[in-house]
Amino acid sequence: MTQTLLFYTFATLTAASALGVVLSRNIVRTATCLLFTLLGVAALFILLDAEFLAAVQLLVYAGATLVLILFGVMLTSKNPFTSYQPSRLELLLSLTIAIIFFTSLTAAIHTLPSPPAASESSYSILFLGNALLTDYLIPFELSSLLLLLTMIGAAHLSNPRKPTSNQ
Amino acid sequence: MPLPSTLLLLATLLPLGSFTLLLFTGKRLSYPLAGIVATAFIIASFACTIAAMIAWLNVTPASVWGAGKGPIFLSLPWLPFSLTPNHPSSLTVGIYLDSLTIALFAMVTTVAAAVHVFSIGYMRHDPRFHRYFTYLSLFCFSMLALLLSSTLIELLVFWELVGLCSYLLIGFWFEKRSAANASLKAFLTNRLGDLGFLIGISLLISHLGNTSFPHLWTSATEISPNTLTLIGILLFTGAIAKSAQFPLHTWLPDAMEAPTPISALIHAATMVAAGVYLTARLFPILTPDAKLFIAIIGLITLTIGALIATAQTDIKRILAYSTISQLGYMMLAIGVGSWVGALFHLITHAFFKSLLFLAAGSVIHAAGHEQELSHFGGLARKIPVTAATFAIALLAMSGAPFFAGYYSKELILTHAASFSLLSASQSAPRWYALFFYLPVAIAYLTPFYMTRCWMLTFHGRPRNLHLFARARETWILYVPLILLAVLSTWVGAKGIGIRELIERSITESNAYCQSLTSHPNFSAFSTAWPANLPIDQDLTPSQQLMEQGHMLTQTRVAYAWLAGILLGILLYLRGFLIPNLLLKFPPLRWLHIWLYRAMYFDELYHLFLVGPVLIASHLANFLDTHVIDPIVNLTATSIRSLANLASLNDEFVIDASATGIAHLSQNLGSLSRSPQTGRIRTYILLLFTLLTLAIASTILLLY
Amino acid sequence: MPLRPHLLTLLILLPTIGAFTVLFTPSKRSARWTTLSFTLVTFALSLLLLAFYDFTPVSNYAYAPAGTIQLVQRLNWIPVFHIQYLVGIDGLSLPLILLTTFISILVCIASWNINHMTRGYLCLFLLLESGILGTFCALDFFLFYMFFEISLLPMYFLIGIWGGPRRQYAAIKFFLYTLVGSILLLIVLIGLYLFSKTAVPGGTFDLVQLAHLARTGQLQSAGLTPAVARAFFLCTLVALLIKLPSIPFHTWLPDAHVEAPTPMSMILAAVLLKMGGYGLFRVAYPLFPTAARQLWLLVSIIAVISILYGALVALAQTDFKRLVAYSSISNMGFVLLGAAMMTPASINGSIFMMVSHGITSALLFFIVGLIYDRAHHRDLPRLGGLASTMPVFTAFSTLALFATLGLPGLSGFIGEILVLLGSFSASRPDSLLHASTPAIYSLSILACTGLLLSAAYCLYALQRIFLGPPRPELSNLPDTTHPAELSVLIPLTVMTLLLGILPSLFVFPLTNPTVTALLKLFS
Amino acid sequence: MLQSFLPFSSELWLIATLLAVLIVPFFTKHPSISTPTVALAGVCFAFTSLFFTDSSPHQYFHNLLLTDPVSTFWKGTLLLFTAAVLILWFATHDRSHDTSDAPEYLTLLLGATLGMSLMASTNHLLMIFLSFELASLPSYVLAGFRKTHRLGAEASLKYVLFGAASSAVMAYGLSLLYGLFHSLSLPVIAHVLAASPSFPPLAAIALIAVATGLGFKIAAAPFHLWCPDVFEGAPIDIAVFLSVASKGAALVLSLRTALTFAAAYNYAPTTPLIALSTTIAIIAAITCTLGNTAALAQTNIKRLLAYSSIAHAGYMLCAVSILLKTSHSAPGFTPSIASTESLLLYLAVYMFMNLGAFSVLAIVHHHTGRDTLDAFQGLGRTSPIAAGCMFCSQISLIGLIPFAGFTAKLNILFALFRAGGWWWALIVTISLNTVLSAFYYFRIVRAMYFEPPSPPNQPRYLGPPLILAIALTSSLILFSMLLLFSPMSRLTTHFSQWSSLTLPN
Amino acid sequence: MPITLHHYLVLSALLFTTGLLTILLKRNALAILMGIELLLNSVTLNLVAFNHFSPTPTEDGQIFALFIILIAAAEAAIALAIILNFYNNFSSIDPDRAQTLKG
Repeated sequence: MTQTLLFYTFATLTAASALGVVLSRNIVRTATCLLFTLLGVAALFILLDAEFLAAVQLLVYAGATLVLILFGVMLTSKNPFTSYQPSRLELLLSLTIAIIFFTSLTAAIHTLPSPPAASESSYSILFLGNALLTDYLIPFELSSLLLLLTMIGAAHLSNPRKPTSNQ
Repeated sequence: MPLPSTLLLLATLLPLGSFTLLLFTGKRLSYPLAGIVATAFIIASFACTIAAMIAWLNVTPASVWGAGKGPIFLSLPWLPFSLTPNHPSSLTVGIYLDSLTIALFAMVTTVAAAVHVFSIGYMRHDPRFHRYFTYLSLFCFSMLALLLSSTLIELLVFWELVGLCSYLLIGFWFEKRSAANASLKAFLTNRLGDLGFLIGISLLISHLGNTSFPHLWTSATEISPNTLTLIGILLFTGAIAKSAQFPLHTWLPDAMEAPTPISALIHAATMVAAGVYLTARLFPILTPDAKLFIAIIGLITLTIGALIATAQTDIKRILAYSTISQLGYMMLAIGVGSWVGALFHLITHAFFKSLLFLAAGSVIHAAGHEQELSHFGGLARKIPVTAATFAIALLAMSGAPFFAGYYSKELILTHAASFSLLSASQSAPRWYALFFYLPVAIAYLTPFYMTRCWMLTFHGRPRNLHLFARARETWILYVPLILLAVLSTWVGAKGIGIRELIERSITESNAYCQSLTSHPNFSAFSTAWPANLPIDQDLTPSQQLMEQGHMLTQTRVAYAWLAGILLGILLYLRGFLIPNLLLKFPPLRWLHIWLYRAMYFDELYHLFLVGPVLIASHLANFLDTHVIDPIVNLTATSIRSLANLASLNDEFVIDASATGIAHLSQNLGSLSRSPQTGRIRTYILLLFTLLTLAIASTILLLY
Repeated sequence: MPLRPHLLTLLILLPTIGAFTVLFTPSKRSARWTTLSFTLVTFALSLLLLAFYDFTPVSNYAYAPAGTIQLVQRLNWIPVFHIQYLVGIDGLSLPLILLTTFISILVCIASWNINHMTRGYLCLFLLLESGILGTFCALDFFLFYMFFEISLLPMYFLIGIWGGPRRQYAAIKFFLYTLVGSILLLIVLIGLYLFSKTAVPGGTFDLVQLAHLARTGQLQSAGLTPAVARAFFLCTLVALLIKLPSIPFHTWLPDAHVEAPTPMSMILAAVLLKMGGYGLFRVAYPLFPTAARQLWLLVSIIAVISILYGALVALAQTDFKRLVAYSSISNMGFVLLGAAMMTPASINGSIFMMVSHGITSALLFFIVGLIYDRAHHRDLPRLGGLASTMPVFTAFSTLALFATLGLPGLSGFIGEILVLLGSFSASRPDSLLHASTPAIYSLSILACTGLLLSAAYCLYALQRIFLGPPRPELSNLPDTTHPAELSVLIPLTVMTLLLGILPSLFVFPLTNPTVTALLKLFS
Repeated sequence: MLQSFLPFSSELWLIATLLAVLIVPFFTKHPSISTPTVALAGVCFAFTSLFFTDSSPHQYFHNLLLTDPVSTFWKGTLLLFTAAVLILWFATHDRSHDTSDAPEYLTLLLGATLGMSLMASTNHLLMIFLSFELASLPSYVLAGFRKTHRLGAEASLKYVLFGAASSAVMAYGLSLLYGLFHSLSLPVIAHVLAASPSFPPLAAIALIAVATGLGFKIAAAPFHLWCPDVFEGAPIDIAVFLSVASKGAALVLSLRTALTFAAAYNYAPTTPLIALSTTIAIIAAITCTLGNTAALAQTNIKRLLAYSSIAHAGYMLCAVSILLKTSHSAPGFTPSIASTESLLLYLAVYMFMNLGAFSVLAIVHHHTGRDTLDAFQGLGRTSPIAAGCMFCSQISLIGLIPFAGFTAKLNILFALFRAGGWWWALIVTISLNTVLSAFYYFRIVRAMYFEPPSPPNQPRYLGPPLILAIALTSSLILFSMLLLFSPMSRLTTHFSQWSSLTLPN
Repeated sequence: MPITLHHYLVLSALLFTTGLLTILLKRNALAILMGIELLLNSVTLNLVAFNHFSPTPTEDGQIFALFIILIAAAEAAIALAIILNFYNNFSSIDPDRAQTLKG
């Protein structure tokens, strides 16, 4: 019961703030709403017995990615509170797409046979860590490479002082 | 190779040699050398012909060929050809030589020699003198080869070659637009006829495989009579064009643009008679229906030719129409079964008509290339030899006794008479009588218009004094006239035994025609007997009927020549005075205009044949440049517009949905240049739209 | 190394070698002479072929000694697909090879006054000759296709760079049309190969073998059902009709001709078009004889329409070159008709027609070029009276035009008459087409009408250009007495006459056994 | 464990090179020369190592990675191509006043190469996504590598936004696949799906989502929109890199995915398989038609080649669509072999065609500073060798005999023919498109040969010798491919053996 | 009513949809980036939920989710750098300003 209640609470939080992301016209507000969405998802992860992921979600997403984006907002916008108004037709079209998308997705989800509620899994961080360093060593290492590349790439692009001259 | 054939082959090839010689050296041979060379060659050719004739007539009894014995028939494969995969054979060329060939060779070489001599005088001031003789030699070769041909294909080759020469010579003075046009017309008209000829040959070959005359005669029975009728008519189409028969006669008067000696040789004596020759050669395989057709065509032709001739004022055109009319007589003769008559008339006509033309040429030469009768008058005083020879020819043509035309025309009319008697006795339709009475009527008309021509040219007061003053004649012009004048009399018809020669030809080829005459379907082949009438008996007119016909002819036409000439003299005694009075009378005037304009045949052709073809041609051209090409190019165009669409779709289609259909409809054109292009958001919008659509449709499908 | 087995390869390669040699010549002059000598040697080689050729082969569509196809050289090229380098000649290809090498010499002479990028021009021209010779020699379908395509590119450039004002349009039009054709051919090629795979282990591209597979029904049992065969036949037909060209795929031709430089017009009309006609007898008919027999009516209707339509359009032209181009369409209609009727005479006639048209059209286009060189235009209404100033030229032109209209004694007549005789005899009960007599007769008669129309446009042109009063602005044009001009005009004229008078001297002894062999194959 | 690394020595070489490139500049005086040399050497070593590795079908690292001849072939092609791109970059790269860009550029390029090579050797969902991103992320940066270049910035923005969105969609699809089948291994998923009596709608959605991601990478029809913009904005060497490497990797991956499902269904004409195959075929048809038609109107050659690359991706997708065997198929026809060999051959040939075309473009750009059609005017006279190479590439791109493009297209047509049935429609489409494409390729040819140089008295030029060498080599290879048809064909047939089509052990 | 997989999936679908809407409706590159983060969040939610309700004892889903988070972060970093670069060139982060490349 608590589970249910918690689920609905966090689900509502997530959904509402996600809608906030869409609806808010101000980029900073959008970012704030996104933060709440991320927090809600993290909470849901806990409900799904994925505490480690929840932590990662909080640390990486809320802590790093979002802050990064906010920095981006600060760097790029002279007036961070400028808002854009989508045109009416654009709005209509997007909404139609969204509704159709959501409807068909839910319809599809409902054809899925509902699996029995999972028993308490024997899940632990240890298990996850083990998997990462054994079975999933390769992706793990590759991701480090990916991050390296990301770093180099981002550094190259955002270093304004370095002259570029290729052609 | 038997001697006569060798000699005739030599006679044929001599002009070819002359042609080759003149072709390459003609330019260097100044006047009159080119003419003399050509003349020498043709005279040599004439000599060969005479030698061949002698050899032909004096054969040993043991010989299989010779006069009255059999033809010389040689053939060589020319084109390997097979009708079906399993029957390889080949188209052959060769020589078919019988008495008829000899007779015609003699005629052609004689007239040609006369014309050559005449031409040296006539063409002396022409800058292309050598070219004239080059063409002339080529013509002589083609004409002689045509006569020597043993197969229809070979005949067709030379048939077209003489057409080519005719084309070249009609357009000899090509600087004159009218000459150029006339040559075009002549060639095309002949080509039209040749089309039928070609189709006929093709049909024959597709049935028989070989078109040599003996083969045709022996195996024509393999073809069904109806097809054979069709083939006969188709083959005759060639003759219609070449011999200027109705309805393809209109080229001949225009062909008078050619130098006059050419008219004498080609358009009076030889080439135009080739049609008659062809029809005569085909005679055995012509079905009665085909002959009926031929007879009717001949009948029409002889009538309209004579009628139109009465109203013409150009001396050469009068002669041209008279030629048409005379050729009509020959065709009629073939139609009614007077094989000998037709060929006999062919030869006599060749003599007197070439004489007429040469005399006219002499007149024209004397008159400084003036041909209109209205400029002549009284020329008999200045060019008496010409006037006299013209008169002889006139008499010959009118059928005055002791002149050449008398014998041949009488023969034709006798046959026509006996045919109409026969048809009357066999209860054929009434109009069959026309086969006799119309030629008879025209026999009255012929002397009239010829006399008209003579009177207006040679008699009376000169109407153009300037012209009259300069007129004169030279020996080189009148020597050939005299020669031909001699031949236009009794000498030409009886003296050299032409008729006998022709009659022998029948016996020579009879061996081949056995199957035709004995075949049940093909009996009664000798006259134009319609197939739908019952055949009671042998339809070859009996001796008795022939005599009746002879009597009839004697009574009806014996003095026709006199009547016609007298009428002509009376009417034209005072030049144009009396006729002009008569023409005040409207029906006569209308008739005169109608005939003067040659019954409007040219106009009709323009309306119904030339016009439509030209229209079709321009239509096709329009179609090609404005329809077919665009349709094919449409692919390119549509691809290009597709390209615009496709390259636009990035911004166009999506923007339209994004920024509104209204915007789209307002300025569709400027949309492509719209600033809102290349937008990444529209790309993503499209991405999600398609994704959504795909998912939604899949869900709908799977439910 | 014995020459004989490599003769054909040498023949095909020689112009290519020449093409590369020309690129390294020091001057334009030497380039020209090099080209000329290469074309001459190629011609000599082709004459050598004639010497090696057995004129009385066994009339079977098979390799010598069992059949007509001789001097065969066979090498494995792409063993994966059983594609061979397979060349050989028979009576079908040899006349066209001779024609090609002969015309090439004259084209080379006619190109003497090309001064713009001469080396490139001559190089491309020699490559083109190689391509054409390859097409005529190839007996492997793939090889045939390859040469068929390869010959496109040089022509594209030759028209596009050295052509008239609208050369780019004409070049791309030419290219795209023929490209469409070759793609259709490619589809057939692949399809047939795959069907042959069922019949023969590994499949085959060997045209002769394929023809025999088609004949024995092995292809049909391999899945080439009559419907598919018909579709394939139509694809092939369209590919070849584009090349031929025939209504309604002809519109590239007038443009290509009008824009192409004179020598290229010559080779285009004289030889390139023949690849289409050759393809009919080498590919379309032997591989799909049944389909061809079923579709004879369609083919012959196209042919007859081509004859009449081409002639009618030619009649309405005012540009002399366009007129000649349309006359080509009309003439090639006879080739198609001959093929459609499938009788010995008609097919012999078709081949003869190709050779003859090759000669007369080259002559005509050269004449057009001479007029253009002198008068600087080809507009019929603005020409006239040339006969009085240029008698020698007039003589040649008259002969060429009369050959085109099919005057007996000149080469055009033989082809036409044979095709017509053949098509009439197709109505015989023992012919291959079991078709109704009226249909055959009416088609043949309509085709005959084309002769009248061809006479009309030829004489019309003759009259417009040469007859009539001489025009003052054209009065001082020099006559064609230059040796270079005569050296093109005279050989062509002599050939026209020779073929017309003695048709059995050159072509028939070659073609007849082959045609017999082909017909054995069809029946 | 270590043994398992051996088959991936080429990847290891790439990683090592990547790291070396970062370090080398600190030790040399002329980093602008030494780093590219090191990179080139590394790529060459990687390429060479392929010859010593076992390419027989095997799965490694708990089925995360696999080797099979197809992946080996692809890696070989890719590495060769990367080497060429490196040379191209090196030759056009202005080394005079900028030295410090090289390591970044090379690292990113090698990283993307690594991603692309891994894309071909996995059938594990996680690895698919990871390698996908490993290939994508550096490419985003590379597209806008010239920072001050407005077009580059625009291109990379478009690329990253579109790419991120599509990869997110793909990730969603992958998550659904995992959820539905409780496995990350593609063959397992395929077999469970094939064994299940019904087809769950979510699976369809998942597949569509995955297809979106792949479609983005291939730049297949509805997802191609980014492609021309990015190619036009990106440097030439990156444009050519993306046009072949990125598309090729995605195509190989698509083929692997599609064939895995087809194998699970035993290539039988069942409804899901028919639907899959038809969808791919339709996308292929639309892609090539769209690419070709859009290319017709282009005057910028880079953009034109971008559209042409879309069209060629369409041709290759035609090969991918051969997934099943019907009653119309030729006897002895194996769909997997047929589609694979035709795809591989086309890829290899396409690489050379694009290298030729782009390198000539680079020469022209280097000389004139433009990459529009008018820069090519009169090239036949100003730079005959470059023009000749361009001509070879163009004719080959059209697919005309005697060039390799014909061979490649012929192979696809062969495969389609053998498949029979409604693949006829694709044959017709390809044929029509070939004609269509001739229109615009010939515009270049026409500009080069039929038109005078645009400043009339342009001096003759050769271009940087290295690029010319690439162009010449490509042209020569293209030209000789018809002669090498047999070995090439044998090679591709040899490399057309799949591993992942069977269940993992 | 117990919370089943469906609840999570629907929530995830909702998240995806909002992310989609964000991408579509914002004319700001950064907001679009946020939308993409939303999409990826829905993916991780999906994966974790599937993993939770999975009958098999493995933790593949969570691992996958972990990598997704990681990749999302990397992608965000790259995207931000690119957006900054764009901003440096165009003085705006409105993606609609990027219209030089078209046609």
